Amino acid sequence: MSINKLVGSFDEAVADVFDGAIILIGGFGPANGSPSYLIRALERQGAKNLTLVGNSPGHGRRAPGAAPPAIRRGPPNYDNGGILIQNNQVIKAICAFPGHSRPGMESDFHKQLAEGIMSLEMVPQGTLAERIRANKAGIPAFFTPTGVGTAIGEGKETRIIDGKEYVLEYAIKADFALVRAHKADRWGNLVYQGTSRNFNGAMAGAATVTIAEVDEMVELGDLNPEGIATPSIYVNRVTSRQDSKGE
Amino acid sequence: MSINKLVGSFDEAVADVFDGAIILIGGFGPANGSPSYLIRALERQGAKNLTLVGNSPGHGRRAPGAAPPAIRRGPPNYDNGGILIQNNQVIKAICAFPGHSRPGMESDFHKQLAEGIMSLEMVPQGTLAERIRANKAGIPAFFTPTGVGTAIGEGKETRIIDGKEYVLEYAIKADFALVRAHKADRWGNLVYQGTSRNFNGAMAGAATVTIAEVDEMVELGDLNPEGIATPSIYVNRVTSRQDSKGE
Amino acid sequence: MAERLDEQTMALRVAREFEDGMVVNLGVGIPTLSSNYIPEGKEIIFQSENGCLGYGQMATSEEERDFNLINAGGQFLIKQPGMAFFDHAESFSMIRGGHIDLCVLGGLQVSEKGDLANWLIPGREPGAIGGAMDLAFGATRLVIAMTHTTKDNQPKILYKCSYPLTAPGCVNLIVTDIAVIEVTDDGLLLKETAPGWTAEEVQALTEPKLKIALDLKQMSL
Amino acid sequence: MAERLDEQTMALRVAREFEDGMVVNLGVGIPTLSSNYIPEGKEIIFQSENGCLGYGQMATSEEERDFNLINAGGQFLIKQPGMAFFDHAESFSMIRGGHIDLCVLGGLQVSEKGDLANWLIPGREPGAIGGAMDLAFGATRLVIAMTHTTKDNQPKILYKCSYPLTAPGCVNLIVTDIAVIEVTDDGLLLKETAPGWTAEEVQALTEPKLKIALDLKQMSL
Repeated sequence: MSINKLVGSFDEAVADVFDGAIILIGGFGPANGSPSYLIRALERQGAKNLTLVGNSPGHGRRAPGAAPPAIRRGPPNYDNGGILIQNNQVIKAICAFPGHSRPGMESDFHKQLAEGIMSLEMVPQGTLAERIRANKAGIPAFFTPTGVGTAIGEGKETRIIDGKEYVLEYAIKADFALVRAHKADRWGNLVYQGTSRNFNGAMAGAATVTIAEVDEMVELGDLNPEGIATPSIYVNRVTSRQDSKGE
Repeated sequence: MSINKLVGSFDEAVADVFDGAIILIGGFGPANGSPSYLIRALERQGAKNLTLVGNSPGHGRRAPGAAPPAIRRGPPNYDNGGILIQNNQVIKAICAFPGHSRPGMESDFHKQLAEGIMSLEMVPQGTLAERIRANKAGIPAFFTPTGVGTAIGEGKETRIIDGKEYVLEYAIKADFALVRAHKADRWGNLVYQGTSRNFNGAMAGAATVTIAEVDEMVELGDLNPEGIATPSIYVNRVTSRQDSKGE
Repeated sequence: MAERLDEQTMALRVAREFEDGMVVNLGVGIPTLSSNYIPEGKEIIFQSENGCLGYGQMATSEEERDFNLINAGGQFLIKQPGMAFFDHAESFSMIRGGHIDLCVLGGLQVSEKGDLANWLIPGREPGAIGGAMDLAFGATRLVIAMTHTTKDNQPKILYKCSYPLTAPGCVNLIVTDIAVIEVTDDGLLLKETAPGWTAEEVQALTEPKLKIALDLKQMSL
Repeated sequence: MAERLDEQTMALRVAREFEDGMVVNLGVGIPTLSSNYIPEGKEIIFQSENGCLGYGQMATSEEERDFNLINAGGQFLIKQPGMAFFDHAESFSMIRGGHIDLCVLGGLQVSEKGDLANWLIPGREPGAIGGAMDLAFGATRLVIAMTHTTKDNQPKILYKCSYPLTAPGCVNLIVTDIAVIEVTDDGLLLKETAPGWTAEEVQALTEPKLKIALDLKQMSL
């Protein structure tokens, strides 16, 4: 048998996500870095009590009837983790950017936060990226300067090393990572496009199961071995907008 | 003025290395990943009491008259940090692989170690790579499983996190990094070739001053922005075997 | 009192801080505008925390917009020679590791010790800490670009920040719509005033006592 | 007593541990040889700690040798589809982070609890710890391939290692030139003997008491 990590459908790819899972979701703002098809599959799948980890929990879909923004704000077929919040699947967000309500786009996240349905762990973006990377790299905890003397550092262990104060931060032990890439081969090597790499590149390999959503599959050997951003070892399943079923 | 990190000569590139400096030197075994020209320039420059950090302190040059090995063991123009030891410039090695004496190739490192001229800090290869990366990334210390319950962990702070024991390891605060890459542009973006990336890619940016030695300079924009292994921000000076003087 | 500077003019003044060859990270708002005013003959390498180094021009038309090419402020970038892309972990290695020469952020409050508050107004929805905290801790030099006062004319430069801190003692320079103030070990030093503004007028809108630079200048714009 | 297996035959037995799709890291010596015996129809992704994933064939002539393509054992590799290159920090993220499914290392001593000693013989020049310690701590499954005894026929499988440890309790399986032994929570379990060897003969060259597997087999080679 030859290795082939391509999964036939988006639904199949997320079928084993369990209630209470901690899920890394890549992306940054409305850029083309959100694993939208996988997120929608997870919405259909319906797992509950999820913890979402990412730059932002996401605004989800616009309220019915709300006018689209004056400027097209996202790429085609775009969705983010906010639709899982709107579907009442999420109990916690670990993020750097909770976002705000804005006209025609009330934040369900903030609503559920106010109602006590959800909780928020706010993490500086760099600490978030490093806590994700730490889990990938087998580092359970590390010291960082970020947060010392602020609300973020409160209640955390601190230590002075070489005359400077640091806080101790822990790896995020995630169960699943949903990442968006540009191309993959059957081993799971990934390349990205521009700034759509963002958290996706940091999250691939940082969970027990990493599931990638790509634009297209290429033959093994087509990706330049010097320029593979995510080596295959970090990827468990690949879904393709061209080759996997689901929508 | 436009940015141009290319330095006119190898000697100029290492001119400010000071006595007592801690120097990262890239490479792994006899592969084409040793910044040989920079090492020889540092030999000419003569700074003393250096600490060398790298996978191996290096065997240096064969004794005069010793037969070359049956199989050609290194690429053309190859040298390693061992020549600095042979030149009595080094007082300490921080490494994973001290190497051994072998016929026709007595290890000056082991000789100076036995004589008490040099000291050795043995570090597991992964811990070494991570301690180097930590300094690049502004992480002063981190926990790792490697070394618990062994001589490497002895005397180090340990802690149980989620039921597993870890040792605390510290970033290596290096003054200079000498790295070998394949191509550079004038900003200092670097690409490598195959497994010659090794410690070079981890060390670039991990010292106060990073000096790269490359095969050739290319025009800004010639390197694929998706495949730049070392972004320019990590590189202070570039030397080129084609464009810099020195040998 | 004279008019206050508009955002573009503040951005222009901020850009005077750019030195040739610097790596610069710009926060959302006025800081971002300053990339339009790079001093003649200087080459600046802009870093964006979402994984880009070496951007410059922005897309100017809908057609040029590429959803794979944005900066952290959501602006659409254009490919340019020397660019490199990387992931968030690498990006914040750059930031936390002290590789950013200059960072310009917006501010809600700055204290006389250079403490910065710029992410959370108590009583509002939880704010966005984003990358600002790592930048404030990690950048070699931090410039804050903000209006000198709140909308109801209350000082934003205070003895002590009342809002939660982004980072203590991190600010090196404050560029406002009426003044340029350096944070020194001896307190705040007024270095420049906007055209038409006196040191006394700036002081009146600033809570801590300002020292006046011997070479106090009018901002040259 | 029957003959002991030679290195190639041990390597062949080691390769039986490879399962389809596994990521495998091979130490220097016998482990490395096992890459020549990948079971028919299985695809294995080999990782080398000096920054390569997905190698396979080795260079067979001087002309094929590329000094930019070696593995950690110093063997010259050949480019093959699916390969990826990366730096040492990334490589040991893979290793420390538990992404290596199977690692095969040589051994000087193994204890009945699965402690491994393979880097330092007291009294000699300081040994080379290399990447073995991270691999021993990080690999999901660790197989040790070694001769069953020292050159003067003393056991290398001991109650307790007398040499400095590489890692405690890390070994899952020991493949020697006379036997295959699994490390279990209840001690060492003899699973296979080399052709012509009895369980008693293997026990005589092993310090701790071996449990005998109910389905004890002769190694099929």
